[in-house]
Amino acid sequence: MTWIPPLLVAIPLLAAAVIAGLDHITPAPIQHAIVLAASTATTVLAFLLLWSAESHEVVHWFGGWKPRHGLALGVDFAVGPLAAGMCCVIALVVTLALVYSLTYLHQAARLADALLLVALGAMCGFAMSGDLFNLFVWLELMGVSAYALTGFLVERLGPVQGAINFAITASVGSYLFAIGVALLYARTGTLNLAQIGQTLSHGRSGGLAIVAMTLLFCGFLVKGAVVPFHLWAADAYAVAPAPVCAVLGGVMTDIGLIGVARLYWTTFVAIDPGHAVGSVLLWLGCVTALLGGVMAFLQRHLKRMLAFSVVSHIGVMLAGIGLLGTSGLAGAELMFLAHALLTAGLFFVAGVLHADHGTIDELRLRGCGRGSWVPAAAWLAGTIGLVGLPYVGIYLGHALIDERAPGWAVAVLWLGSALSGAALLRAGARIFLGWGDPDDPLLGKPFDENPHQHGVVRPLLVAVAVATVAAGVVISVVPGLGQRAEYAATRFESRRGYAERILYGRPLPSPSPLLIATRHTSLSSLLFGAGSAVFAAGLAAAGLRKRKEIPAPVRVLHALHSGVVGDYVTWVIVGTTVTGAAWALLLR
Amino acid sequence: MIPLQIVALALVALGAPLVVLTRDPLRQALVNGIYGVSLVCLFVVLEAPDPALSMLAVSGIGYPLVIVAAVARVRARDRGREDE
Amino acid sequence: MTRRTRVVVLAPALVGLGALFAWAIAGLPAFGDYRGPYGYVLNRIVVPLRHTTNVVMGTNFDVRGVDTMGEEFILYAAVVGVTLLLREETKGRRVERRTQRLRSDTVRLGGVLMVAAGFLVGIWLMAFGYITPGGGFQGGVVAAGAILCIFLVGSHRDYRPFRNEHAFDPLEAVGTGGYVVVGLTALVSGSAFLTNLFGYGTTGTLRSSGSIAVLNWAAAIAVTFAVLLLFAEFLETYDRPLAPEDT
Amino acid sequence: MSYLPYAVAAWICLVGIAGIATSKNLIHLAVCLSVTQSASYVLLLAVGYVKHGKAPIFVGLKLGSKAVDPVVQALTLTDVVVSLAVIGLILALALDAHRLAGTVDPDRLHEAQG
Repeated sequence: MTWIPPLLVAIPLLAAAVIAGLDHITPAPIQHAIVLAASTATTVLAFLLLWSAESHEVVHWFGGWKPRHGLALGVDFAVGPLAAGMCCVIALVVTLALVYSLTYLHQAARLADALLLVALGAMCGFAMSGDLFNLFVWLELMGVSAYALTGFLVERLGPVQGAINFAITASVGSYLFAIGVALLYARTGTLNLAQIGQTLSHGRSGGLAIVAMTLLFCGFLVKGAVVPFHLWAADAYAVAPAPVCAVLGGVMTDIGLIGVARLYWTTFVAIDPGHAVGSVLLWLGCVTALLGGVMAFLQRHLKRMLAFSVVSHIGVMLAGIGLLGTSGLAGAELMFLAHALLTAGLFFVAGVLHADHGTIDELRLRGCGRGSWVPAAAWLAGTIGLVGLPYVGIYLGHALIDERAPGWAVAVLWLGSALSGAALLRAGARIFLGWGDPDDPLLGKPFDENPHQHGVVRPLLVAVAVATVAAGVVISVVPGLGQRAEYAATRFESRRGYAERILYGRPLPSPSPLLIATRHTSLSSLLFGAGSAVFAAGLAAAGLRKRKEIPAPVRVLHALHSGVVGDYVTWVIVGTTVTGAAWALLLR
Repeated sequence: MIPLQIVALALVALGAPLVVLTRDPLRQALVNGIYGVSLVCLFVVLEAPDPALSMLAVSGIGYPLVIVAAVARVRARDRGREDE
Repeated sequence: MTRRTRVVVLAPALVGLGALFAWAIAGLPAFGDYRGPYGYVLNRIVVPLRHTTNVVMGTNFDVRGVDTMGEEFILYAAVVGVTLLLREETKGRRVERRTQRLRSDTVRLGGVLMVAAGFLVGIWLMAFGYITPGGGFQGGVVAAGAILCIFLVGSHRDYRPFRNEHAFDPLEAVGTGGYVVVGLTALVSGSAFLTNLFGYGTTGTLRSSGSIAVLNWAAAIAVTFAVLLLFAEFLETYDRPLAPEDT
Repeated sequence: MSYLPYAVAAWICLVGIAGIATSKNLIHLAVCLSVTQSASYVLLLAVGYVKHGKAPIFVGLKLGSKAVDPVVQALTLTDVVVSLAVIGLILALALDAHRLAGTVDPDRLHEAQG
């Protein structure tokens, strides 16, 4: 099955080239058929890859340049169950988004489809790559397609500004990443992750490796929208068309985190005997979860609210990765599955609302959704899934993260989920039930809206939204998924096993048969999950009431998200310096 | 380290702030072109003819064309707005 | 933040980043003291294994060929993106157009000569890329620049036949997609993706290097038309009539 | 002295970032971005340089003689293409912003915030 990994990249990219190249020549139905066939084929192959990666790492050396005497020559894709699972979700979400965009996007829609396919190929490549510079190439490729997709609606300033902020901030991040690549290459003389890890594990590395790690991780964290690198995310996700948002918010943001985990467990674990790297990641994760939740609560624009909810869940996942243990990583993985589907589904519902009413402003939509029961149910289900009610949606992932996290972190992370869930519940109550005051200065000023969508096939949009949300809601109760996630995490964490497999082709010990049962969680997680749901409901109810005065801290928070790209770049540099200094102190 | 390399490095080190400090975009396009040439020189003395050629192509043809076209567009529209 | 606050926040952060850089640099091997092994190994094996004399191109199109595939698609995605983003700017470009004729035949002749010379240099760079310095990207940019010279020294009308994305889009797709197709061919024949399949030929001649040559040409086509389309999009925005004075 | 090239790369990077953060014009900013990126070219090529080494092109150069690292040169080539792609996109966005807001000053675009 070593032939599958390159196909996950080659099929979507080739299809993208064909689509854009034949834009003026072939009729639209044929174009649609090519697009959907390519993304469906990619999805099917991803699942096939997941199945075959179960017992051993699937390794593909491009050009047949296999390592000689443990020396990597070419570029490899090394796929374990975790990477394969990522590819499955990515391909699934992109396919759903492409189906959704069939009738949702009109002008220049083929170009958008081509860019979505390019993004799909790039994300799969990123998830599978075992080569440092190759990661940079896929990172840039998904960036370039994402910047253009964000600015898709060029008739409005909002999308253009969102795309500008995204493009510039993310580019600065990836140039820092490139410098990190050069530094690490100078130290180790190789670009293969397994071999870099081998080299770093011998001898002292000193400041060079720590600084290189800082630059590489911060490059990923910019893409991953972690505080304080997250500022571009809300601007970008608020303005892109709904299917594009589903891909960017659902899967592309999380890609940055998988980069962090991959780099840590293949290379930097070698310079981190005391696991000190993790505490900084845990802190960043907690701050991100909390700030994302608070900011989500302060929004009236649904997609902007969802963007901040993405930020808050990114924080939880980063904290899970930062625990540097099996259950934390498995939890992050399960959260990714549920969060990707639920977030994409909620963006789809927001797209339906926009198609119905021409606005996605919570206050303007007040009461507009009365009677549309199917979108209402999808919104409610998605929200509950994101709050983490026991055994619904993200709960299982969250609970696995709890197992190893210190008590204060558990509380903070649940609070973050509850806050963003409260925001979504409040919006749902206002829109679909017409509750609450029609105005609230706490939520800031109204936004310029994207133009009204015409000619959409509403049942199709609703069906895609419902299917996506439904798939996300059941993640926590799929029998055997929890055990498989833990097994995937164990495989992912074994630096030696990975290096032996990649560089010398040695097989891994075959896994013991995995249970097919629902993974049970601790009592405290159950309490936290239920508590978070109750708290979110209460907060949502409180949030429906209008406030007369805006508290000063809220004003500061609104002011920090200034929409000015110079500020964003400044915060990226501040964040890089501070995390670098923290790691310098901890690891030296 | 041979003297030529030091000279090329010095040119690059001086060129970068000059590009950044030139606030007028059209003039900056010109300064950036000169900076590009200094990078080309550096690449040549670092025994990297391939990157030097591609830098030459990009900074001699690529950047100037897109930058000048963008600046011209912006200025033309500014003039148009003033006239109205 | 006001600009002043931003500078106040940024300055210490930049100093800190500089300190981090300094710390990293202190751990680097001294300049000129490259230790390898990756580069040394490739310098040893690529020429005998692939019969290409330019190891950089051998690395780009063979050993790390998949990076270059990604790179072609970055350019491709940028062109698609620019077309997407400038669609409002270039709207109605075929409706009205300034037609200014060239004033002198000498300028025209000079222009044609320049175009021809540039184009030849571009082709030469592409053709010998895997033997001497050069290659698909550099040649492509130069060739595209030469074709655009027709616009710069000539009139829009002379340039117009070249500006037809209905012809350029497929050509660019042929180059970019062709790269993937070469890779897939190897995969279908049972080898790894992008395996060098064709005969390697005699070292130092145009018929050496196997699929490196093919990929080099695919990249050359892709880059030429990508750059041409990119420039054309920008020049079209300039070309579009704007204010009353223009129309 | 043997660390001069690395220091120059770091200097370019910092200067470019300062330019990006304080820029008043998106076109100017895009160029600053390309300056920042040029730091990575300089660093890559400096890191792969071998004293008294020749370019890794074996025409008239005996196989096995001292040559500089070809890998960093291949990486630099890819990097240069990336920079052209990104600058093209940002300039296109700048033109859109100018059409819609009448300015290319990033500080004066006030649509997305809060």
